[in-house]
Amino acid sequence: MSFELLAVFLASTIRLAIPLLFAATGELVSERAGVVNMSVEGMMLAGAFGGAVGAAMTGSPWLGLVFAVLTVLPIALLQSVLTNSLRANQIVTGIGINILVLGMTTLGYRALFGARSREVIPGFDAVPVPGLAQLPVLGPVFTQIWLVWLAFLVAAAVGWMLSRTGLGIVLRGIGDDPEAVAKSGAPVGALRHGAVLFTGVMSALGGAFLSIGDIHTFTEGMTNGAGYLAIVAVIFGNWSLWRTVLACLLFGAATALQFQLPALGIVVPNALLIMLPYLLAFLAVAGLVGRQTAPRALAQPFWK
Amino acid sequence: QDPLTVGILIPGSKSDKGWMESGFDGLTAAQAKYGDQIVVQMIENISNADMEQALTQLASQNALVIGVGGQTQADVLKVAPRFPDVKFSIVGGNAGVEVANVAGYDVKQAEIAFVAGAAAAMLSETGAVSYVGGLEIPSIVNAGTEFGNGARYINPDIKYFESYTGDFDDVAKSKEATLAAIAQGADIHYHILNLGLRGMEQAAKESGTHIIGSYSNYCGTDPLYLAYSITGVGYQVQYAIDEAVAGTWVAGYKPFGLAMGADASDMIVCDPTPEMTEKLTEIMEDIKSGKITVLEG
Amino acid sequence: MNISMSSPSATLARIGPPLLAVLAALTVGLIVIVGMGAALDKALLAFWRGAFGNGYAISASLNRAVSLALVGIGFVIANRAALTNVGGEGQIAMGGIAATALCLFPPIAGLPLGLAFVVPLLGAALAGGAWGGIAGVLRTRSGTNEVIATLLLSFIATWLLYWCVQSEALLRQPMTSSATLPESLPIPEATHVPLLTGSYSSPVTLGLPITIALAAVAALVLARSLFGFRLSAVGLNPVGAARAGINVGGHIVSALFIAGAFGGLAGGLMLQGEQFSLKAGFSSGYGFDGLVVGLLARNSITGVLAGALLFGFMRSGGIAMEMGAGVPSALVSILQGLIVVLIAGVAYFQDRRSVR
Amino acid sequence: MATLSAMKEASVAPPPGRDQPVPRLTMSGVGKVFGAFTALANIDIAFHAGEVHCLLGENGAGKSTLCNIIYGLHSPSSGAMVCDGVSYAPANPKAALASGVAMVHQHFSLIPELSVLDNLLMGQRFGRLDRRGEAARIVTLAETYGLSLDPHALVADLSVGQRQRVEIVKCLMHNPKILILDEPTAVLLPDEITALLEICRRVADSGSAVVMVTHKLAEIEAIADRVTVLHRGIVAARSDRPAADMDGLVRAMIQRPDATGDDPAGLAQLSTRRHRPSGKAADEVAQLDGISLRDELGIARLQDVTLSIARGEIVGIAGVEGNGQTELGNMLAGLLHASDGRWFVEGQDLSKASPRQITEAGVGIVPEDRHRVGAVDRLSLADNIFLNRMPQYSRFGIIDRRRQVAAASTLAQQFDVRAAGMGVRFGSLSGGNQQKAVLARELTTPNLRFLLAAQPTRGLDVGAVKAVYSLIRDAADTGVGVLLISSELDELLAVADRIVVLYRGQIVGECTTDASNREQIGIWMSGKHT
Ligand SMILES: Nc1ncnc2c1ncn2[C@@H]1O[C@H](COP(=O)(O)OP(=O)(O)OP(=O)(O)O)[C@@H](O)[C@H]1O
Ligand SMILES: Nc1ncnc2c1ncn2[C@@H]1O[C@H](COP(=O)(O)OP(=O)(O)OP(=O)(O)O)[C@@H](O)[C@H]1O
Ligand SMILES: [Mg+2]
Ligand SMILES: [Mg+2]
Repeated sequence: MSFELLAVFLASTIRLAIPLLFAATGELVSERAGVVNMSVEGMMLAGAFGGAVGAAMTGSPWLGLVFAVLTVLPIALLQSVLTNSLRANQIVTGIGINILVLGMTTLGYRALFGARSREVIPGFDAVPVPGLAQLPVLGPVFTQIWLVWLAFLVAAAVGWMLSRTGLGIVLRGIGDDPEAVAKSGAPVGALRHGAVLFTGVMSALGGAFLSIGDIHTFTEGMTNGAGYLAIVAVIFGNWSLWRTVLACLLFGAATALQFQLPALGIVVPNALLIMLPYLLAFLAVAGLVGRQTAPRALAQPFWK
Repeated sequence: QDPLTVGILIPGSKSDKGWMESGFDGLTAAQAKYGDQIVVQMIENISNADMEQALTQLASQNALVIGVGGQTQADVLKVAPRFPDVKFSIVGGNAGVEVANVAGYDVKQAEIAFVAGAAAAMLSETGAVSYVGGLEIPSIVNAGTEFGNGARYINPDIKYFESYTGDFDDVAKSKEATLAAIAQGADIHYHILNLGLRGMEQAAKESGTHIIGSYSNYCGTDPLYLAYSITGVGYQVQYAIDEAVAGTWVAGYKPFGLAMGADASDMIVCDPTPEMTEKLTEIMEDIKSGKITVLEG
Repeated sequence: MNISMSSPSATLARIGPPLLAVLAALTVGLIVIVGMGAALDKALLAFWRGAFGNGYAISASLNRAVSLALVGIGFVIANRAALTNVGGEGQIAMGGIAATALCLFPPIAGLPLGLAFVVPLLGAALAGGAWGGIAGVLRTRSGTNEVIATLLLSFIATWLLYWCVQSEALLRQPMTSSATLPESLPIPEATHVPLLTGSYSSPVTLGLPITIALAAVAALVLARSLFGFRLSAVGLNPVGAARAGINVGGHIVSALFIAGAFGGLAGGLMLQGEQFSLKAGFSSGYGFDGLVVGLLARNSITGVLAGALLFGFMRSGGIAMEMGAGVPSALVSILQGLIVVLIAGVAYFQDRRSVR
Repeated sequence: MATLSAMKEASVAPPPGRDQPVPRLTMSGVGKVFGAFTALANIDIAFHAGEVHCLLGENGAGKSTLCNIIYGLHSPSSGAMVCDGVSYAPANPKAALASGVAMVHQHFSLIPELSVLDNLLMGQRFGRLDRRGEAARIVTLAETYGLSLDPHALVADLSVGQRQRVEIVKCLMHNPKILILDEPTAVLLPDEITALLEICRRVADSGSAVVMVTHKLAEIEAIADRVTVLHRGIVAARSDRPAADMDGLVRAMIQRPDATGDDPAGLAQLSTRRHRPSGKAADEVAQLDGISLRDELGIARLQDVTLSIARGEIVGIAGVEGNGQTELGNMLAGLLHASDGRWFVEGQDLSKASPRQITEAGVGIVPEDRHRVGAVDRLSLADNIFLNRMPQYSRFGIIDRRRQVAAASTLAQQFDVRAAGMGVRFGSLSGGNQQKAVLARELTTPNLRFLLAAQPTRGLDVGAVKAVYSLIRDAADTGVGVLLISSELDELLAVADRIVVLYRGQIVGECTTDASNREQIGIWMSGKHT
């Protein structure tokens, strides 16, 4: 692999990993608090859609981003009320929301963009990081849209929050034993709601990254399983933040390899590369790679 | 006289900037041409398991049913015998269609890909060109191969990169595939993609490279595009309707390609030099005459 | 499960909420149709015609309902042991792969007495069952959450299928011309699941009676059999069940195996009854829709059948509505999603009493 | 128990306000209704500054419910509370903590996955934590009460006693005016109990009110300034001089509806047995041979337990709870396997047998945990009566409901299980009827030769207790060997033929059921023989 190619590969890995990273960071917080959001896929799609609509309507990707979050919040709220207030089955409601959002965005896209599909949607542009982007080989890696750096920043902040703050302790406690935390006086229900809403915001950013960050367009069902992959990254990351970040990067690399390997003349079935993340995660939960320790109360409703 | 009833099945999204949209454009053109002489029913975005039912419903209410894309072929062949009075046209159909009421129109994308390759080689400033295909299936792979052959026909030393994203509609992957080629010097990109094209556009825009479009005319409207090939998907839709309205519709396999004229298959460079035009015309003639042989597809 | 739950008012309490949810969702559907500016009467007429207009429409809906019902029945059976099988999509895919491989294995097509289509169907069920069973084994061996395992296995199977149709070494048809799509060879006629009517104008396959029979068996097994009783015990209290001499691990594996086998059979029927060649995207989301049907049914097999019919006909109607009235069939997704969300939500009011 | 009694005298200064009590918290007319069930009715009670106030009462009397109301976990259905002169109605534990009420729960509320420090800081503040500073502060606080703890240890790695210390420190961090401890000693070793009581005294001496729930009279004697006895949700007795009033308190606590005299349950009748086991070796039904068992953390729960039970003999296992009884019961039920040693019934080695094989060998099991092990609450009574014997009522895999319900109904009658019908949920039966149903199943185990009954009368009223023991004794009279595990020494003395005492997983003593052995048994149980 030549150095240029390596740099492109790294840059590509990062770009493909960022939507996952946003969503997985959000989902990690929620799962540490004991709530699985299968709806990450739907929330990302809604974020991509909201971002595109907002940017197209206002002409500003910044407002698009705001729009993305505003679009997803009601969906996250729905998920949260269903799982945390009504204690509905988390898996099933998540899948239901995904079906719902796919239908709504498809319909909405046709209603709003149908006639003018060629219009370019305003989006964020890549900006070189002063200094770093001039590096000889790795330069291209540091020419990215700012959302990329935000993703890493938020991930770091979440890592700090989980390990170093009182909020982090309580969230982790809720994921293991919500009853015990409730006895300590912390508002378990409110915190679980908050965790799901946070997942919503992060998924919105991940989705918006796809539509108005990486590519300035929206296509029907454009997340194409990225939300599920984010959940898989959390599982493969063994519910630890830095491992989840690594998992996202690894999954990004597996996808990026699909375009690097042909250039190197290496033949690996595409299907295998696409399957790789799921396969790795499966081997991990099967106990064949290390020991998995999911939060004890994961996916269990909390009855006060 | 009763209007002709036309049912059209577009398996993907009719606004995909690619094959499907091109087919839809053909339909729109025919509607403009015939006004209320034709009545159209359309359905898009159909999954594999629902295709047969959609075709059956179209066939039961229309005199002419058009399937836009080879992926409809298997189901058309299944449905057609049940509706002997309905005419079926498959846009992007292939040899081997031998049902009495089915016509298969072969788009011959490889031919024009060869010409596109030649154009790309002439337009390239870096001596490197690239191609991104969706599914890694023969017709798409053959088009890629011929694009490379065409480029080498002009410049034997040209660097050529091709890759396949496994999905005509995946924008992120086609962007990354294009960026990988750009990193190795490619400055002109050709493609057989649908929605995925938007990813390629984004990559080209970010890197200041250019695209040869493969379905629609972008000359003058989008500086990213230096040229485009006419693949004739829309033309075939129109062709099917024309023939049916005129009462001259016939079943069977029909190759389109360069031999059917400029509406079916052509290569347009937006700002050509006279030499370019001359060379491209020469190549197209040579393909028609068999002096240059290209792969099927 | 609860013997005392059979009075008319109890029955109403059971089916009332799902019914209301469906009605509410349909109302939203009407509002959307009007909101999109389509003519309501035209849209409804198209919907009606598409769903019930002719023998073909009905048959296609029934065939689709068969696939959904099978996945749904499997879901309910696993759910009896308190297991959530979300891997229907992958189990369908594995069934499709196995059925294709067997149908294309020359000696099979030559089998007499209908075995030519029965053997691949059994193979499909077995393959789907194995795929579900893996999750069961993991659950008993290392306590792996079956939701996570079946979901991951589902993705793996989906891409395995993609691989199978992409690689000539596997199931892809030989690439004789540029026309060869990435799909398997068409399966031989002898391996097709026979049509009940004998005519492709109303192509209901033998899958329908098979499914009805299996549904009856499943209902009987769940309500009256020793096995069903043990599944309940395992689901309600694994420790108590173990003390009572019930092989808890064995029942968990069996429950997920059976759920998978139903999914696999659905895959076999989809391949041998309708599609006839294996393609990427073969399962078409029926695994998730079937899971939803299973959920809607709230553990009743009759409910599964009702839900499967509802979804089966709804999609047919949706396709027709798009053609006839220009209302995108994505509306059907919206309705399905709404129904799931509403039903999962109202479940709270039904379950509140029975928890703790 | 000597240490416990000594401690009371050691408490130097009389609690402040002993003469003019300063009420920290008063409850008046407090009641709590769960659905149709009245857990507490019209409770009037005051907790004073400087006192250790014990709540006494049998299982289900409503003690925990009372504590939970004070701590804001339940809201009372009726009545009012006043805390330090102001009306007090905490909406949740946070509000209770803010008013100076802290509680150590009957079931620990620590999260084993987290460190001691994280558990202690849980829910206190959401912002950034100064871990080092907090740790130092906590160690200092703990030391002022004579407690030592390692703030960085993982709770999962701590012993039960250490965990409880963490719970207490967690309360002390709030500097509580009222400290509630719900059965804090149930799981402690004797030394740990002594230490705990000392802490309670210190907290009280600092001016707080300590409310402690317990079943253990020795503890009351040692520590209580005042006692309130709850019985079935009402105050049954109070005392300001508990040590002197002990007999009356006990009577109030265990009064059964048909209570008479010193033997309220009338168990004495049961001890006159028609057949006494011969005690010959040839008559052995079951043997435990050098059984040792470690839990998943590798901690020894049973050590070299060797025991044999003869035909018709009832062997009682006495011991403070948590000394290996649960593990012994689960092992005999086939839910755990011994790490060492073997056990036999009629010579058949069952050490590695599955629950089903154990049942087939003629072993009946009445488990300690009825809801988790003995039954499936959400199945019907009929299903639970035949939980392990459904094949008898099925043909070709299909259950013959009519035959099953008929048979269940016969058995229910025979064992006096009272229920609205065979189809009612097992979980909706009262405790006594649930237990009789389990006995009906286990005592009719085909070819029954050995019966394990673990805590068979827990939570039962007197009528039910008597019925259960009659059933067990009748079984023994037909030649079944019985191993009876109970924490009720009186019941063991009345029903068993022989008593062995389990202490820290080991058999530390064995004697007959002669009443004169009671003191010796107490010494063995307390581990003071060493
Ligand atoms: N949330 C609840 N819902 C219904 N009934 C309850 C609830 N909590 C307690 N009860 C019932 O209230 C009664 C009193 O329970 P409580 O836990 O206060 O007893 P306790 O005196 O603490 O007994 P133990 O010594 O076993 O701890 C019991 O019959 C119990 O079953
Ligand atoms: N945790 C609980 N949740 C709901 N209901 C409960 C709970 N605990 C007890 N009950 C109900 O309260 C009633 C009394 O229960 P309990 O077990 O205390 O019976 P009991 O009066 O002690 O009977 P018995 O004398 O047979 O032991 C039962 O009918 C039961 O349905
Ligand atoms: Mg209690
Ligand atoms: Mg009771």
